[in-house]
Amino acid sequence: MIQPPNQNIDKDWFLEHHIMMHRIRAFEETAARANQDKLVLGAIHLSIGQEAIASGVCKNLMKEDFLLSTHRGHGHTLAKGADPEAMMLELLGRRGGICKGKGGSMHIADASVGMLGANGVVAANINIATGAAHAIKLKRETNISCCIFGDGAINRGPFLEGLNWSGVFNLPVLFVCENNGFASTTRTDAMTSGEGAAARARSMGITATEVDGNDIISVDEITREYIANIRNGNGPHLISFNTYRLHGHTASDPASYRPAAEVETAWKEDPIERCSELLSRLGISRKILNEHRKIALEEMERVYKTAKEAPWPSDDNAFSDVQDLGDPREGAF
Amino acid sequence: MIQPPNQNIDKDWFLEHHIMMHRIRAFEETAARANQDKLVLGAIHLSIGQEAIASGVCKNLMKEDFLLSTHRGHGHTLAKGADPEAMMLELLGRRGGICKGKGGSMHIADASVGMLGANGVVAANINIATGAAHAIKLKRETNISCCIFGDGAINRGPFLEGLNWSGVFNLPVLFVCENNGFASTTRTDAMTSGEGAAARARSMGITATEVDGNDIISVDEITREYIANIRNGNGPHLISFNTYRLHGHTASDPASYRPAAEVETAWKEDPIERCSELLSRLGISRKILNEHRKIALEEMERVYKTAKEAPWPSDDNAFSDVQDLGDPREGAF
Amino acid sequence: MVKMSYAEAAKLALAEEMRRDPLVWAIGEDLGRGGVFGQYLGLLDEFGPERISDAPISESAIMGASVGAAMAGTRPVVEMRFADFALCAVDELINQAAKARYMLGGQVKVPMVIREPMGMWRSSAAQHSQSLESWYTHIPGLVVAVPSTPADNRGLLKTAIRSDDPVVYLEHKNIWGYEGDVPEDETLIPFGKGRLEKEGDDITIVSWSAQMHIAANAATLLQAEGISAELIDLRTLWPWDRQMVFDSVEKTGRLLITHESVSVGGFGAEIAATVAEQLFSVLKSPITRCAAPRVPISYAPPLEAKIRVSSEQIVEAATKSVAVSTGFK
Amino acid sequence: MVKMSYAEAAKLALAEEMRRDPLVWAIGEDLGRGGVFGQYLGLLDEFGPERISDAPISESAIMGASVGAAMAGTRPVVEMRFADFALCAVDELINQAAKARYMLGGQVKVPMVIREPMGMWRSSAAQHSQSLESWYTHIPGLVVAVPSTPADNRGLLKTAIRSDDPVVYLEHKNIWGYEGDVPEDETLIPFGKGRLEKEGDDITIVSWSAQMHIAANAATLLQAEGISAELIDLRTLWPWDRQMVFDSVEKTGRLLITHESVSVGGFGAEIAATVAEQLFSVLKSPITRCAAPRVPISYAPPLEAKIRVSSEQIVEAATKSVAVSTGFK
Ligand SMILES: Cc1ncc(C[n+]2csc(CCOP(=O)(O)OP(=O)(O)O)c2C)c(N)n1
Ligand SMILES: Cc1ncc(C[n+]2csc(CCOP(=O)(O)OP(=O)(O)O)c2C)c(N)n1
Ligand SMILES: [Mg+2]
Ligand SMILES: [Mg+2]
Repeated sequence: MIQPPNQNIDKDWFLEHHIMMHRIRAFEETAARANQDKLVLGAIHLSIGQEAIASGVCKNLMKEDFLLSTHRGHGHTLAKGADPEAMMLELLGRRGGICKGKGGSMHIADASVGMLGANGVVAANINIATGAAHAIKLKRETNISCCIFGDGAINRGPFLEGLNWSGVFNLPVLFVCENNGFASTTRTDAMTSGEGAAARARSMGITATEVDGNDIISVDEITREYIANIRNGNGPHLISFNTYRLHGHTASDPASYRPAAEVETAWKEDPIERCSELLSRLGISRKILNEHRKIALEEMERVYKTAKEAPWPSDDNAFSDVQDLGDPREGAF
Repeated sequence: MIQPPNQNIDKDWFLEHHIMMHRIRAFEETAARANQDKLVLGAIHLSIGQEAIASGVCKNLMKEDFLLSTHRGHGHTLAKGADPEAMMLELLGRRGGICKGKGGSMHIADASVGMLGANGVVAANINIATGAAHAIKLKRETNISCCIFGDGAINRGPFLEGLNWSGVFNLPVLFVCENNGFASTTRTDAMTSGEGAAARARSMGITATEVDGNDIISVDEITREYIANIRNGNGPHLISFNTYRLHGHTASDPASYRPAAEVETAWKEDPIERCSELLSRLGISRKILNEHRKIALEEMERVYKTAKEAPWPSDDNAFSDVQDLGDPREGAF
Repeated sequence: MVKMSYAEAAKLALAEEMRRDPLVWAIGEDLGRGGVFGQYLGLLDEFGPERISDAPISESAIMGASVGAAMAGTRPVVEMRFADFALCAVDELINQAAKARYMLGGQVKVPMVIREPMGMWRSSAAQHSQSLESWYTHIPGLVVAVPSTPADNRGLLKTAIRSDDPVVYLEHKNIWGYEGDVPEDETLIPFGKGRLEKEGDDITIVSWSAQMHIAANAATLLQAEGISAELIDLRTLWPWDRQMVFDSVEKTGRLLITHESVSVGGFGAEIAATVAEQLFSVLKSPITRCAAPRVPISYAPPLEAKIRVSSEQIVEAATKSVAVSTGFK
Repeated sequence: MVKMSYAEAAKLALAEEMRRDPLVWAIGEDLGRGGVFGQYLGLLDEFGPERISDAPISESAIMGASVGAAMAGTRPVVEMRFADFALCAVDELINQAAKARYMLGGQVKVPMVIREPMGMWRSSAAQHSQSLESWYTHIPGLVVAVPSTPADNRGLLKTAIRSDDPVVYLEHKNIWGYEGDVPEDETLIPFGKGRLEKEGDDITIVSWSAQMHIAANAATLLQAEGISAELIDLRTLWPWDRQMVFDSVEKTGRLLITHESVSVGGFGAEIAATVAEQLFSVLKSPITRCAAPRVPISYAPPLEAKIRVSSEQIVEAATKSVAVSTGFK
């Protein structure tokens, strides 16, 4: 449900959210098109419908904060400040790709803005993010670590091990569960016993809550509150955001295993439209709001064009960044 | 605390518990001696102080029920009905050992009574026991599966994965946590965030409770109740038994990392003495009760003597039971 | 003979075995929908959700519960989705499944099949492309199958399901759609028997899985150059058909092994070492390995291409091998 | 030179590196008590519980959190307690630590040392005795160290800690107490440089880790029989000192590789295959491997003995190798 308009809300802040959500949406739509054009090389997972989480969480992170994400990580990466062109180049495996064409969508990262990687292994980043927080504590630094993962990830062991660890060492880490109802083609609740991420976190002594993840205000508020707590040394926190994966598991998945009506209903809770509605009630003109989408689409169109026209990376790249031992071909065949 | 005498208690039943607990204690003491005599080959982990759990749980299992245990599994194995002589032969690596000298203490098993193995890997048996329960369900059989593990095991991923799994598939499995305060030389609570096994289980939708594990009546009662529930198709349950590891982590560990006073206090809650006390209040003479210990010690003394005098297994045994492919040496060097 | 794809052949094998033995069941993520590669499509309808069972994303439990279910008398077919994800369940496979029978002195058996789709496929990069067959050959207690054709996939999967020991069953993702003739009757293919894909006199080429097809192409190219290569598809790496390889090398005097996985520590080394030891005096030229460099698998096609072993590389290496005349003979 | 044990040498190395670099820290179960083998004894007092940190029994988190902590600028030394338990954290090591630098196009490095005490030791049976060094050599991105002496343990551990890449550091449980001379100064030992343990002319023996001592004993026995063996301790398996091995085999014309781990798919095969390929015409007799049979490790001493590779076996194989005259030369 749309929140009642609240005149205390910082409009500029939410306008920025609105812009970011549109940029993410446009990036994803463009990536989907690139996928249809058969220019994306591996599987890509779109976050359409989940933009409020990416924007709401990441806007409350500082550049120095670490972010670890999932296979569905484009939105998080963009919201953390990465350059969409370098990202699109990576998806297309072209020169200038943010991982030099070695990673693709599932390993997208931008360490220069603290984004330490998507991950192709479900739940693997939970421990990695926890460890990054451990490093922060050891170094007596003031940044925090944030890990975003899906509702399917809570059934893997690392969820328990990482959360327990973060509690034992009282680490500055924010766990964010995107509870989008699905793990691949299976409904997550069919494979999950109990109440889900927040209940499990609490059982491990970790402050946790469940929030509407399609409401940018709620996302922003709870994240800000939890992050402040974490920065104050109050240890790890978890937020489980309820949302819905509006598209298929991958960009090629028609997701015909769910009723059209369900998806239609879910679209009514589109987080971007809800944010537009909110802002228009706060007096922002629809024209300005529509402009955001237009600008975002233009930006991503340019990005796509650049990426399409970019050359392949030099194939020597295959042999660099392996380890500090010189050319891995030497003596290796 | 000793329970008030209750005339409704089935004395014979608890006399059997008393006998079994003494047999376990005597087996462990004898194994400790064998260890001092340097006749035990690998590390052994004694369950002295935890006998009420072994006896209380296993007496409520049928022979057809599966049991999976830990590195600290002698008591469970005995209580499930294994022959102590074959077990002692195994600890000493002699001919006639229950695993033909291939396993030793950490892999002790007696499949003929449903005991499918101790395990050298902490928490590994949680999934294995869950899977045995899964097989029972698939085969529409009426037995159940029971898994005993330590409080340290709840920090490993398989604890989460196995419990969630058992809930999702509504499996007939009883999880038993021996909360003995230590994981090796470290206090478990220092490395555990939150309330422990039962809370974690409940967060995964699994009925769970915490019980005094040194009180044979409580152990017996709760186990009986839970097992009845499980047999009735009410899915997995977990019991966390509070107890104390009276000896070191291994039989060679003096456990000097804990204050003598703490251990002394813990001895006051010796489950066997508490059981004797109960039975004597119920009118069983101390003479009979003391006899139980004497008989048990004699039994294990005989067992030890036989084991000491037994020959080594034939070294050909090294090459059998690998897989159904003939002699593994053929073509394997 | 019936024409069908590698995926269909596997599905047929599984369906046949499930019909034959009610204790056979399959478990893995998204199996109800037919599996990630459609290799289970339609089986849910026939066998129901208990025997074609979805699983949580819990690789340790998928593997570990299957160990227990195998010990307790059923025959689980475990779907790991990608071989890479099986790395989330290595304790369960190596410390438990492979060793339980031995550690317990033969009191239990662990009849399970662990299906791990492996290999490079559509730019799936470093965490979705690995081939780790050599790891499994190193572990006592495991059988390792690496079928390359529809017929082999049917026949070996059936044997694997009937095996009383854990079988690591590595299907290659890139050949799910590969079509071939499959016998009408339920021919079982025993472990440890290679398949002579092509006879030849000048050099023996040994391969397996998808790489076999690249090797077959190389053999054709070599033929055009007047080099007659004998091509052996091992089909299983443990046990492996030493006799077939020995017989062939005795004839050709030359050996080239090619696999998609990393060369260093790969199973090619085992074959090379064995042949070098057993048939030393028969060899006319050094044994050659054509396998991947020791770098992670990349995403962009030109980079990926550098890591793949091509038919051309094999042709070049084989030609070089045949040209060498040691003068020993 | 100072005399100290293999365990003390490692402790010294760690302490030195922790003093030098405040970002070096160690994490593992029971480290505060000095580690299972006493290899951390006393370090807690000097460095405190944050830098000599206990861990929950959470192998995935021990490994995975260390990957994150390494990416975030610290240098974790990860104690896995037994190499076998590292099998509970294989995704974290193989899919994450080893590949992150590559997958992210060089944006991060993962400087961590993974200590895995390995090998047969006091009847510890199948789940506490494995040696899986060959697995790690097969994985791009990993360095693999297998020290056999106190001096090497100090020098290599220091190099490992300073490495910007993940190093699988395999100490052998059976030689913690082994004493030897260690240089007074902080000598770093580079990766990829073998150590010539003994010079000889008749046959080259290559080994590493605890097996090196068994091989050294064999070399002494061979000397008594008039056979002069050259013994190379590789010290690291990736990278490995091909040049030292090649030079030696060029001189002796014969090669025997011995390791404690299983022969099939072991690193001995890689060495044999490489030498057979590169130095084919130099070899006077077939390359021999003396390694473990493909069976799990047993508990009872007579069974365990069947699985260990003894000095006598090495002597027998080396004698046989030297006796062979191929007539090529
Ligand atoms: C360990 C592991 N198992 C399985 C997979 C295959 N897989 C990729 S995404 C996915 C579903 C993940 O669901 P969830 O965590 O809810 O994230 P979502 O896709 O909904 O964002 C699965 C099963 C994987 N990548 N890693
Ligand atoms: C995966 C794994 N990690 C570490 C160990 C080493 N280890 C053996 S027993 C033990 C302590 C286990 O504690 P707990 O589960 O509480 O059982 P208890 O010994 O108290 O009965 C540890 C850490 C192991 N065997 N397996
Ligand atoms: Mg989801
Ligand atoms: Mg305990």
